[in-house]
Amino acid sequence: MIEVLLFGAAADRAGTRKVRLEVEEDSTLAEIWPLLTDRYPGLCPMRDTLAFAVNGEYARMDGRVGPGDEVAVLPPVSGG
Amino acid sequence: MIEVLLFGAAADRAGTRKVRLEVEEDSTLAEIWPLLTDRYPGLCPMRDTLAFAVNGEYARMDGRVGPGDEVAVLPPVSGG
Amino acid sequence: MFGIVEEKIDVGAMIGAASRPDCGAVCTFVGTTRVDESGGNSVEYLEYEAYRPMADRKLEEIGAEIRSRWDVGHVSIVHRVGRVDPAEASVAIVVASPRRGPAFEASRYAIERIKEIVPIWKREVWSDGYVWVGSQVGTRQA
Amino acid sequence: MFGIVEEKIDVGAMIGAASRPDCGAVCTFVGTTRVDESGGNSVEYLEYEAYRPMADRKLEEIGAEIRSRWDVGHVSIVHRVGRVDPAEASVAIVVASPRRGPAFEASRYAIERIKEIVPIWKREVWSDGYVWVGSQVGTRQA
Repeated sequence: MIEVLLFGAAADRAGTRKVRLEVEEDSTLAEIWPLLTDRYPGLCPMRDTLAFAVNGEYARMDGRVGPGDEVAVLPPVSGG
Repeated sequence: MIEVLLFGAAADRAGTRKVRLEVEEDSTLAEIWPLLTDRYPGLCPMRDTLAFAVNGEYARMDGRVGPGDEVAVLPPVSGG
Repeated sequence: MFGIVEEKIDVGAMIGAASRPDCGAVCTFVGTTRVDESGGNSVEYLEYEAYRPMADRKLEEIGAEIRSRWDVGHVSIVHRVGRVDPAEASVAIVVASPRRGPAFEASRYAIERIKEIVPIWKREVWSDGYVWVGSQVGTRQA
Repeated sequence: MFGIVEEKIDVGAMIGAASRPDCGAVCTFVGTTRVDESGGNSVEYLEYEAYRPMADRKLEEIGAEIRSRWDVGHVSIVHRVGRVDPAEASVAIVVASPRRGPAFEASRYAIERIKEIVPIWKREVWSDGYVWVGSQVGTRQA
């Protein structure tokens, strides 16, 4: 199990702020993305604008993710 | 009569902050300077660092000064 | 001091805490809610959310970047979340340095970096719906 | 608000007065007394004097220059005279603008202009005498 947190416009599009997903040991973010969009197709058009974090640090799509990790889906930041 | 105000290091060097001088109608600052340094020779070495104001506005050495005017002797400003 | 806060930001207190005898300059940047208008509608307030604790950590990282680049005596960065009404502060950056150049440069750097790397999002709540800034997703008709 | 004051500067109140719904950025510069040290001696305080009302008028002029160069919603500049102890503010500049660039640029401009055209002088009072900054005249042995 991993926990996926969604923020801002991504939470809006998914209609949720948190989802738990069953993933294999040693998955990648690239493999997790289709699991998310299967469940929340509204996220799909945002793909190119999103960044991701694993356990609180920015990660690339080939970044490793396994059970127990926290993944965050981050729309373009707009603080300030 | 004009009133000459001295500030900062110039007041220090002259040992006074205010002096009244008898001047002709239509004098210039250039003509007033020797009257000042005659009385306060300590000012003389500061000459090249000083600016002057007549009635509260910066003035050049050929600026006109006459009875009733206020002249200010301004060392390099150091606000901030 | 670095971090996300939920209450109003006390900028005067932050400047007081930054004032030190070894520094001659304090530069402060405050971002406030601006009321934009368009087509008869206007922004009523901004609503911010953050991914914590990553956001706190990224603010600290910006502080560390500043200390590595400039001679500064004090840096603090605070960002508010939740509803921020017009003219209220969403973010405050305070930098004290011995001389003024670094204080100006570092505070400008901090706000630019916040807009690049800190996981904080705002939506503009208008009289006719809201929009997530940067994503253009929301309930307003464009 | 522009002018010379004799009392402590309340920077928090100045920022509060600058915060407006049509502006999204407030940049504040505060100059403070820095304790320099040299040869076992140190600065105990600064003492400022000004030529009034010319100094007040020059501060207003700087405000007018800023309004003619940048899109700003608020500018205020206050300079204190008399004794200013370590870490206390001698000058505060607050600029609010719709966007952040002008607020930073204008507040930097203001402090540079103050140092060029406003008839204010400071002397550093050291443990072993004083010196007029800029003139190097005083009672300290160099």
